[in-house]
Amino acid sequence: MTDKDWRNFGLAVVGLAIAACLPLSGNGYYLTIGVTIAMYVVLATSWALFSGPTHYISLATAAFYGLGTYVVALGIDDVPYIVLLVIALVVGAVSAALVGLATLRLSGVYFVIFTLGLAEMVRQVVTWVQSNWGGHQGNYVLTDITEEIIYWELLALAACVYLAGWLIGRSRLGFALKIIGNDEVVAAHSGINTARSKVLLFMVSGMVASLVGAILAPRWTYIEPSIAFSPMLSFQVVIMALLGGVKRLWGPLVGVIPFTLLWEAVSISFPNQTLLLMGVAFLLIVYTIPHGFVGLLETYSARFRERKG
Amino acid sequence: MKRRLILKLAGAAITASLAFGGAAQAADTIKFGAVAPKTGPLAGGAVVTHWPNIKLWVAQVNARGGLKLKDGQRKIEVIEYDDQTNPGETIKAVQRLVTQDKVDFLIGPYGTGFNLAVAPVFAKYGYPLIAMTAITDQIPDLAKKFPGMFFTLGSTTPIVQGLADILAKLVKDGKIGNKIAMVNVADAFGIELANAARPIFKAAGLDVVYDKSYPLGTQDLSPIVKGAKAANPDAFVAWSYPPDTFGLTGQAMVQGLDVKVFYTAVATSFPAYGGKFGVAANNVMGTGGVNPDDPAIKEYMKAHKEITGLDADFWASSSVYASLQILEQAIEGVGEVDRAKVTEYMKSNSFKTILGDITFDENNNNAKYWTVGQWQDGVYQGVAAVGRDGAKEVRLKSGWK
Amino acid sequence: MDILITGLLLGGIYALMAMGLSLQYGVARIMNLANGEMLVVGAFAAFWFFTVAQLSPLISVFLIAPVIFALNWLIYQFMLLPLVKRAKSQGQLEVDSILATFGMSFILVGLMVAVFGGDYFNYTFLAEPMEILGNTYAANRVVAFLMAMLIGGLLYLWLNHTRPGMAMRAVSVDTEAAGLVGIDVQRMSALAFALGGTVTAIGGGFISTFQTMDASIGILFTMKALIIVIMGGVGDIRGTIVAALVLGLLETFIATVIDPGLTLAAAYLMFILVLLFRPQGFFGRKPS
Amino acid sequence: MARSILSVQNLTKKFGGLVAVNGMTFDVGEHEVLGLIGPNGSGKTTMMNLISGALKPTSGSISLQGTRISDLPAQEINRKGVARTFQLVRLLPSLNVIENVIAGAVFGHRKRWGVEAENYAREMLERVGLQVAGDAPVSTLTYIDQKRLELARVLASDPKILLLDEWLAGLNPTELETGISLIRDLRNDGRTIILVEHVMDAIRSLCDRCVVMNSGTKIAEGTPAEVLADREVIRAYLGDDDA
Repeated sequence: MTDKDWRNFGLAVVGLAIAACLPLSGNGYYLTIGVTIAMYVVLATSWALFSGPTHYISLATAAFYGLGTYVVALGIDDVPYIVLLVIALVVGAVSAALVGLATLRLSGVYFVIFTLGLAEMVRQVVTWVQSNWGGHQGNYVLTDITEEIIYWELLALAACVYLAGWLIGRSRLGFALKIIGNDEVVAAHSGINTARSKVLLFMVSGMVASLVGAILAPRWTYIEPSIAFSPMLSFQVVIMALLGGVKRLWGPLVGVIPFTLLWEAVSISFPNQTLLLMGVAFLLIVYTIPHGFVGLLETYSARFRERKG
Repeated sequence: MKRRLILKLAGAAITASLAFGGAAQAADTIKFGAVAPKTGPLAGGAVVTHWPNIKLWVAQVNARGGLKLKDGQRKIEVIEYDDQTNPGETIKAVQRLVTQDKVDFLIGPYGTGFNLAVAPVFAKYGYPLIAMTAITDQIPDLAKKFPGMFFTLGSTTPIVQGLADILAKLVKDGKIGNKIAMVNVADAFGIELANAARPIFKAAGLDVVYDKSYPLGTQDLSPIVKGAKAANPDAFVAWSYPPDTFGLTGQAMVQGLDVKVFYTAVATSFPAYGGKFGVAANNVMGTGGVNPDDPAIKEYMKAHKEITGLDADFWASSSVYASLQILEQAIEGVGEVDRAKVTEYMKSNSFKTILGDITFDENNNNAKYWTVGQWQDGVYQGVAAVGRDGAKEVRLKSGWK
Repeated sequence: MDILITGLLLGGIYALMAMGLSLQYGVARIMNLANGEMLVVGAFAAFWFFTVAQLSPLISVFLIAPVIFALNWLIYQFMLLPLVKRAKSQGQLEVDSILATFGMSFILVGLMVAVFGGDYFNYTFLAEPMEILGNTYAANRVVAFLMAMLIGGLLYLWLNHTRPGMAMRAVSVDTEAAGLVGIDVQRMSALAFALGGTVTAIGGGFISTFQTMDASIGILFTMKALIIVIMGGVGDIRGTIVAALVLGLLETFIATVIDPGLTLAAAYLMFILVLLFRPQGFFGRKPS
Repeated sequence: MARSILSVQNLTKKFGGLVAVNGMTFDVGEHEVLGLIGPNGSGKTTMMNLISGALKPTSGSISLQGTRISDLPAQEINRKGVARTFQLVRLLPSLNVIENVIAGAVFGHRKRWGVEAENYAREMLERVGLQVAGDAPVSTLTYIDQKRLELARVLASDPKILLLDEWLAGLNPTELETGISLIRDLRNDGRTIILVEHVMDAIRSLCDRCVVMNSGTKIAEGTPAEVLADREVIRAYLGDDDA
C-alpha cells in the first residue's frame, strides 16, 4: 500500500469511528437520519461498484432489497435472525447471478427497463407464493432489534462494501470492469471474460442490496410488498449515486448526504409540496450537476491547479 | 455563476431548515404531530379517512377554545408531514416531530404497516399511539411489546368472523346456499384476511368454491368476476383495496354476477361508492360500518361535510374521529401534558365518542366495533358488530338494478 | 372465444397507454417516465368535465387535446431539448431523460395533488353490459377499444402516408440521416413528443370511464407502457399495438385458465423473454 | 511452408442472405507473415473477425495447433495466444497510456499483474517506439502513436499469432517505413503474423505468402510476387475489362 492508501484508510477508519458514535448522541432523530444515510450509502456505493465502470444503469435494487426483506419476514418465526442474514446474502447473490447471466447482454435502455420490470416481477411472484402457501407467516417481524443495532449493522456493512470496493478497484476484476466500460470488444479481445466479470460485480451489488433489505426488515415490523419492493427505492439509489458521481468509490457518499439532507429540508418546510419540490430538485440536479459532485470537484481542482501552474 | 447561486440557495435552505425547523412556536398552544401519506399509493385512502378528520377535530376543539387543561385552555396546533407512503419517511418524520418539533402528542399514522413501523418510536419516547387505521391479528403480542399502543379499528379475525356468521345464518335460514366465491388482492392486507377467512369459513360450514388472488393494480378484473360466476356461487367475497373494490363491483354489474351476498372490503364504505353505483350499490356488503341513525353519528357526518367539504366514509372515518376524541378526553382528564399519565388514563377510563362508549380491554383493544356493513337505500348501515348495538337486519341482494 | 374478446379489449386499453410513449421514445428518443402522469392528467380532465359540465369523455378529450399538446410541446422545448443538445451519446441521453422525466413525474403528481387533492376519483359512463357473440362486456371498455384502434389506425396512416408522417418516421429510423436530407429533426422530435403526450392523455380520458384512479397511480401505467413499447419494437406504432393486444390476451388467458394472481408475473415474464430472444421487439429492426 | 500453426478449413460466414466468407481454406505456418489481401468488401475483415472470435462461423472450422478454436468466445481465443488490432484504432479512452498497455498484459496469453505487468508494459511501449509519459491521457496522442499504443497493448499479451487489420493504413511515407520495420522486427521475434493490408509495398516487403480473397472466396495463394501476377487477382482488383 502506498502512503496515499494509508492516508485514505486512516481517514475511512476515523470517519467510520465518528459515524459509529452517532447513537451515543441520544438524539433519535439524528439516528434515524443516520440510518437513512447509511442505508443509501451502502446501496448507492454497491450500485456504483457495478454500474459505475460498466455504465449499466440498474433499477433492480428494489428487487434484491425486497427479496432480503421477505427472507426475514418469512423466516423470522422459525430461524435465528443472523442465519436469515446469511440466507438473504445467498439469495441475493444467487438471484443476481441468474439475472446477470440472462440479461447482461442487453444494453442501454433495454437493461434499464428490464431491471425495472424485474423488481415488479419478483414482487408479483413473492406475493403470489405468499398468498397461496404463505399461511399466516410473512407479514410480522416482531423482534427486539433497535434502531441503534440496525444502524451499526449498516455501518459495518458500509465498511465491508468500501473495503470490497477498494479491493476490487485494485484487483484484476476491477481493472477488467474498467476496460469493459471503455470498450467491451477490446475487453473480450484482451482475454477478459466479460460476462463473468459483469455477473460477479452484479452479484456483489445484488447481495449487498438483499442484505440491506434483511437488515432493515425489523425496522418495519410489518412487511408489505409495497414497502419491500418500492420502485422509488431503485430510483433514489440511482439519483443519489449519480449526484455524487460514480467514478470514485466515495462518490455516492457525497451524493447521499446532501440529497438526504435536502429531502429532509424539503419535507420539513413544505410538507404539502414535498413531492413537487423533490421533482424540482431532481431536475436541478440533472441539469446543473450532470457529472455529480465528484465531477464538479474535479473540474474545480483542475482549474485550481491550472491557475497555480 | 447561475449554478453557484442555485447551490448556495440549496445550501442555505438546508441549514436554515435544519437549524430553525420547528423552532419559534407560540407557547400557549398544545402541539400535535401528524404523519400520513399525501402522495403515494395509500394517499387516496388517507385523503378520504385520515386527514379530513384531523382537520375537523382540530377545528372543532379550537372553536370551543381549545383543550381544557389545569392551567387553562390551550388551542391545538398540528404539524403535518407527508410520508409519501414510505415507512422510512414515516419513522423519520415521527422522530423529527418528537425530537425537533417537540410536539406534545402524536396522532397515529395511516395504514396497518405504518402504525406498526412507528410503534417502537412511539414506545421509546413514551407517546401513546392510537392505531386508528390498523387491522391486525397480533394485538395481544403488540400490546405486550408496546404498552402505549391502542387499537380502535378492530382485528382481522372478528371482521372475517362477522361476515362468516352472517353467511352461516343465511345458509341456516335457507336463504342462500353455502357456496362462496372468494378473491383477494395480493397485498399484505388481502393476503392476511384471505388466510384468516379460509379456516373460519370452513368452520362455519361454508364451501369456498372459488379462491383466487389478483395482483394490486390489475387493470381488468373481468376474468376474475367471470371465473367467480362460472363457479356458480351463492355469495361473492372480495378482500379488496379501493380501486379494485370499484372495479369488481363494476364488472359484477356488467357480467350480471347474480349473487345473494356481494361483499367487497376497503372503500365499500366510501360515500363515493354509493355515489358511483347508486341503486346498484343497494344491499352490497362491505367491511366495517356505523349506525347512521345514531344522532351523534348524524351530527358528526354533518360537521364533517361542513368543515372539510367532504363526506365522511361510513367506517374508518368515524373510528379515526373517535380515536381523536379519546386522545382529547384523556388529555383533558389528566389536565396536563403528561404522556405517561395520559396513557394510563386511556387504559383505565371509558370514553364517550361518536361511536358510543369505548373502553380499552387488557390488550389495549377497543373490543366494540362494527365488522360488516351494508348499503341499504343509499345509506351504509352496520349489520354486524362486536359489542355495538343498532345493527340492522341483513338484506339479500337481488340483482343490480 | 370469450378469452379472445376480453383479451383484445384489455389489449386495446394497453394500446391507449402505450402508443403515446411509442411515439415519444421512437422519434424523440425520450424514455418518458412521466407518461403515466400525463395519462392521469387526461383522466382528471375528463373526470372534471364530466362532473362539472356533464360533458361526455368522448367530446371532452378533444377539448383537452390542444392544451395537452401545447403543454407537451413546451416541456420538450424547455426541459428536454437542453438534454438532447447536451448529450454526447444516445446512452447519455437515455440516462438523462430517464432521470429528468422521473423528476417531472414527481412534479406532475405534486401539482395534481395540489390542484385536485389526492383522493380516488371515478364516475359512471357507459357502464352497461354489451353483448358480443353471446358474452357480455362493459360498453365503456368496448368504446375504449374502438378508440384505441381508431387512434392507432389514424396514427399509422398519418405516419405512412403523409409528408410530415414520413419525415417523422425518417427521424425515428436514423436521426442523423434525417437531418442530412433536410428534415428539421428538432421540430419533428418536439412534434412527436407533443403528439405522444396528447395521445396518452386522450387514452387517459377513455380509461377514466371505467378505472378508479388517484393522483399517484400514474407509475402503474408507465410501467405497462414501457414494457409494451419495448416489446413492440422501438419506433413502430404497429408493433406497439400488436404488443398491447398480445399482452392483453396473455393476461386474460392466464387470469382465466391458470390463476389471476399470476397475470402480472406472466406479463413481465413474457417481457423478459422477448427482451432475451428478440431484443429488437416484435417489429423492430435489428440493431446494426 | 513451415509447420502449420493455424488452419482454416472450409470456413463460411453468412449474414442473413449475404455470404461474406465462402468456403475459405488455408494454413498459416509458424513464424510466417501471411498477407490477407483482396479488394474492398471481399471479406478480409470478416475473416479476421472469425479468427479472433468476434464472429462465429456459420460452418467450417479454425484450428490452432490442431485444437479447434472456432467455437470459442473471443477471450478464450485471446488466451490461447491470438491477439489483434482493429481496422479503426480502438483505445481505452478513460485509461492512460500505460494502463492501456497493461490492459493487454493482464488477462491474455501470458498473465502478468502488478509491477511485473507495468514493467512489461513499459518494455512494450519502448518496443513499438512510443515515447510519451505513461500517465499521459490517450487523447493527446497523434494518429501513429495511437496505432503504436494499440499494437503495444496487443503485444503485451505476448501472442503467438498477431492479427493486424490494416495497421499501416493512413500512415505517411516516413511513418510507413517505421511501421514496416517494426512489423519485421516482430516477425524476427518468432511471432506468426496475419495482416490485412492494402499497402502493396508493405505486402511485398513483409509477407512470406499471400492469400487473396474476392467476394468471400479464395482466388489465389502464394508468394506476393506470384499472386500479384495472377490474372484472376488482377481481374479482381481492376475489374473484368482490363483482364
